[in-house]
Amino acid sequence: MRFAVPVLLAVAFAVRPAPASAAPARPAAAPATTAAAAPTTTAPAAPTVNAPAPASGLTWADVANDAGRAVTLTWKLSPDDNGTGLVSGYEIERSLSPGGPWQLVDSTLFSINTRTDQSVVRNTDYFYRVTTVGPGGRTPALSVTGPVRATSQWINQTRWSVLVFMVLFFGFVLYFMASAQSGRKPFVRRIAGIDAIEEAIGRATEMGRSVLYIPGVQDIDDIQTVAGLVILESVAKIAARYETPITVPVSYPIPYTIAEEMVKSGYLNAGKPDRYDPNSVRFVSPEQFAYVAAITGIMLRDKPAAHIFMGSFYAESLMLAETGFATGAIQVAGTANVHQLPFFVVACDYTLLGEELYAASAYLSGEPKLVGSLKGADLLKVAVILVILVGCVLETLNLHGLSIWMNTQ
Amino acid sequence: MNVTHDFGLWVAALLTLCIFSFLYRDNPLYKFAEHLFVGVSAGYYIVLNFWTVIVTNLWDPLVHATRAPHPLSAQLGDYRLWLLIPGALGVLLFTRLFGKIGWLSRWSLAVIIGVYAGLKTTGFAQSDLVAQAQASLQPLWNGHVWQSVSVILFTIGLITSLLFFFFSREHKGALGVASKIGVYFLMVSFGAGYGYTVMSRISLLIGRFQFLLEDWLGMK
Amino acid sequence: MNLSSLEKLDRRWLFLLMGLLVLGPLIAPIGCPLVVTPPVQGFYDAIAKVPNGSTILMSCDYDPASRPELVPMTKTAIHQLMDKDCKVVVTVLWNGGPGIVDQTWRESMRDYPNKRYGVDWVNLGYKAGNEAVMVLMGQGVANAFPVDYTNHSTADLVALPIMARVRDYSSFPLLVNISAGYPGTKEWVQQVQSRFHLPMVSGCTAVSAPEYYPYLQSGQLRGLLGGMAGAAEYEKAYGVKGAATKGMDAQSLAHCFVALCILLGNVVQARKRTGGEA
Amino acid sequence: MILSFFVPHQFVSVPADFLQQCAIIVVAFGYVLGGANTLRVNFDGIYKRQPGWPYKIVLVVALVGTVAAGIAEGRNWQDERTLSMWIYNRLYSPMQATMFALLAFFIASAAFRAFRVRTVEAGLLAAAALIVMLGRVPVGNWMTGFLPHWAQLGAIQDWIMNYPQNAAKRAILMGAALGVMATGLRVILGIERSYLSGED
Repeated sequence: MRFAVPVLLAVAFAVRPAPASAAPARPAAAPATTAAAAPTTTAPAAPTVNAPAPASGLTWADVANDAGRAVTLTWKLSPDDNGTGLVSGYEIERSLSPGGPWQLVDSTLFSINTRTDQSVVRNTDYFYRVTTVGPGGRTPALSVTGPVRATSQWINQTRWSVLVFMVLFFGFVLYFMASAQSGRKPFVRRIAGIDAIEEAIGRATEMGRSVLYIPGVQDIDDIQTVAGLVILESVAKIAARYETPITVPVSYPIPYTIAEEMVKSGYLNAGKPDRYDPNSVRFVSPEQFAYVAAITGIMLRDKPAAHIFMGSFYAESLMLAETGFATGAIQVAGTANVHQLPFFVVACDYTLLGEELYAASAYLSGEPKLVGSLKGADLLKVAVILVILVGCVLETLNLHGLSIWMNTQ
Repeated sequence: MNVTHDFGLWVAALLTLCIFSFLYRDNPLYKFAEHLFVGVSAGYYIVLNFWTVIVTNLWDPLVHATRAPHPLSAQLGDYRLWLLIPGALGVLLFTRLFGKIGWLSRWSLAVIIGVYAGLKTTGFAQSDLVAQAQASLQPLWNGHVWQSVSVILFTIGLITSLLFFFFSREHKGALGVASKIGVYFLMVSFGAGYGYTVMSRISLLIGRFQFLLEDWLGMK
Repeated sequence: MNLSSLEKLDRRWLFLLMGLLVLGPLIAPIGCPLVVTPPVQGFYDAIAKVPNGSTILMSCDYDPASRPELVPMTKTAIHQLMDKDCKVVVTVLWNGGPGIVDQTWRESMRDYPNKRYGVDWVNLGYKAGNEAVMVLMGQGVANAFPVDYTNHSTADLVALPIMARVRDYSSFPLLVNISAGYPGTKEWVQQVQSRFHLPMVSGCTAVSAPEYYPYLQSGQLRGLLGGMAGAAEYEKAYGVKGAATKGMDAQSLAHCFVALCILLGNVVQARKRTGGEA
Repeated sequence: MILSFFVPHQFVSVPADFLQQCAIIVVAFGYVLGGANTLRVNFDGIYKRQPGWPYKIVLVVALVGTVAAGIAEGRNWQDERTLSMWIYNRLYSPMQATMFALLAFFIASAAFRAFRVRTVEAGLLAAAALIVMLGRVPVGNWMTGFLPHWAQLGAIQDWIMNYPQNAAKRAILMGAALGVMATGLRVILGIERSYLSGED
């Protein structure tokens, strides 16, 4: 199944201009003096306190970059809202016609003059009014604002920079993949950690012991797990070639199903499908520490000679690596979780750092197309470095345009 | 000392000790706790997914949809009968249990992987690439000598560390020097990361000991 | 000392030492040197400066997961307030919190047999709604919390006479917030401190402390306790050796021990190298 | 999914959200497969009397018991007094917390063994670990209390975390983001040669 990314990208450019967002509000009709007299009818509860003067100047703006789900309302505070306690807050009411009926949608405390109504239906005309509430009573604004309408936008304006970087990246990668396919094999430097994987499996074979492969403790929604599973296929292939048993305990069910397929296909690719053991891949438990308990159990009881950790790891990294070290096995780890790298670096023989984990499958397979994608990533790295250098210089010169353009939401 | 009479606390405390016994060596007590833990936690996740996803996100909305006036009119967060599609994909997963038609489950897997690959690609491009690069655009000179030196050092560290991850060129010459400096920064970072974590790990141990001493043995 | 035996040291000796170093201070505190830092002194002083007998609002926004860090500082704060004869109104904005908060209070109040629930303190329990609750309390504390944790009506001044002293935020000269995250200190500062200018102090977990330093600098927080270290310094300022001091002793010893492990490992290494060359 | 990131319009955002819902639901179905595998592997072991088979009975009983209790107790299985919550509070969480606490011990043994200064890199590693670790407890500041403020361990610790540590961390994050994008692209285009792309 292929997903048609180029088509998706093409659609992304079919941009319509966003509608002009802020419409001018109607001018507030009354000065405060006339208003103060009006609402005495509403609340005679506290005879010594007058009802507050009304708020005025209610304006609205469609919330940008959404699918038409919200409207932001702003008003001018009541002149009585000056900390004397005459105003306790405001109520925002909404209606489908300028004459009501009015429905309360939100309220605020005093001294606040803005609210976002997130309960609107897209492309519907509304009318709003704001009512000032105080101990002396309630005073509706003398005017109604509307029609107010929330609309969808076709492009998120704040994400242009991300789009540019993505298009650049996809362009680089596709270019290098095409050029690799036409026969120019791109160069890749040696990555010691990845070479160590084969070495570790070789040693397990010499010792007549098994290989333990851990594809991380996260579910499939973490791309590190995907990377770990892709590497598993190559590892299973090497293990099959050496006829060394491999054990793969997996934490989550979907990665478990995929891991099973990967190991099977690895054995198939090595030409030894009959040697595949259906019990080699096991589902354990999504609970991180139960999973660790089970793995340390396997390490101590089955004594595999090679431990390969590839994927997303959290606090358990040190526990796995230290227990593994005590059994004397060769350990190769790879993760992109920055906080766990120190523990792997300290306790394992080889560690793949961050991006190296993602590069491993391309490196192991040696397939030109995959290697081409590494080269594409390298080129984007150069671009990012240039942007950082230029950006720092611009910032030093007090020019903030680039930084603002890259500020996304 | 005022040892608790609560049966549950005793169970919890004894299991705690069973797991601590692993520090001495692998032993039957630890093995018991380990297998119990795996069984209980796997069971807990199955129940959790049953009630919070299958029932809440699939069954209830479907029952609701059959009573709704327009069973196929979907809107955000309310997909009505369209939810039969993921239901069917979920059931397709079970074909794996029956050898021959097992390939059908790959459709379901393809949907999952496709969705998350797409989601994460853009998510990371924004939060970890563009946003991080944006945060690195700092004025290299702001009038304070020490702060400016720090920022310049930061920028050098960032760029050289990035160059360490350069795959398509041999690390020789200028690139070799830069990536070597990058490695130094990475090492300082790893050491600092290690030291930084010590505190929270010790706190956890203190928490466990406090549980044993106070809740179980009743020492205040 | 024979270093070659250190070279082959069974790591279980390290485990044992580590365990003892953490366990020891928890049973018998040794009192490692502590310096009371300005944010902690600020916390202590803010409470000390409140007139004796005033009514204080204390929001305990955490659940059992943060117990080692936040319960000790809660206890010390309770003691400092009760020594000053203050009346305290307790609220909880975390779902899992009321149980542990109530337990903490009842344990601490055993030291004050003359103080009575409903007269000297009240636990209003948990209320869902995060910032909305804070805003609602501005219109009246009893509005936001119609009943207390023990299901007494907050309007019933016979059962809860303390509520006669409480109207809204203007009834309190100080807000004490103990927070483990959201909702917590940040929200109290934004929704309440900055709007009602209610003086405020905060105790929080070590992880979230850096996020609140700006509020300290701007004066919006009069004081800040960060994690177990903050709680231990507060205990020192108050003059007791409580759970946090013990915990901090254990913490310090363990850190020194890990540092020693690194140094020892290097001594072994250096000796091996010179020994090999000789 | 990629499109939906840039285009907030409902024609895109609603199907994208729907696909995400689909993925969540299908993943939940996967738990049945996982449970089935656990039962099969363990029954196999018990039947063949593999070493440690009695423990496998513990595992199976714990698994089946937890699921049975959780399903039987219905929608309110997470109420305060259910058997499920007892299992969670008295079995699950103490064991989880204790496993987590074991890390404190491993942190010491790894420190003894692994921070040996053989190269410049290893020296930087060990020095940074020492400074940050001691700078975070009061003892560290007490030991260097005679120095001016900027030279105290706490201040140096802050500086290391904010500058060199942060720089390298950011570089790893950015590199990893590129790795994610590359892997995502390879999977989506179906060139990650294997089964993942749905080709045999």
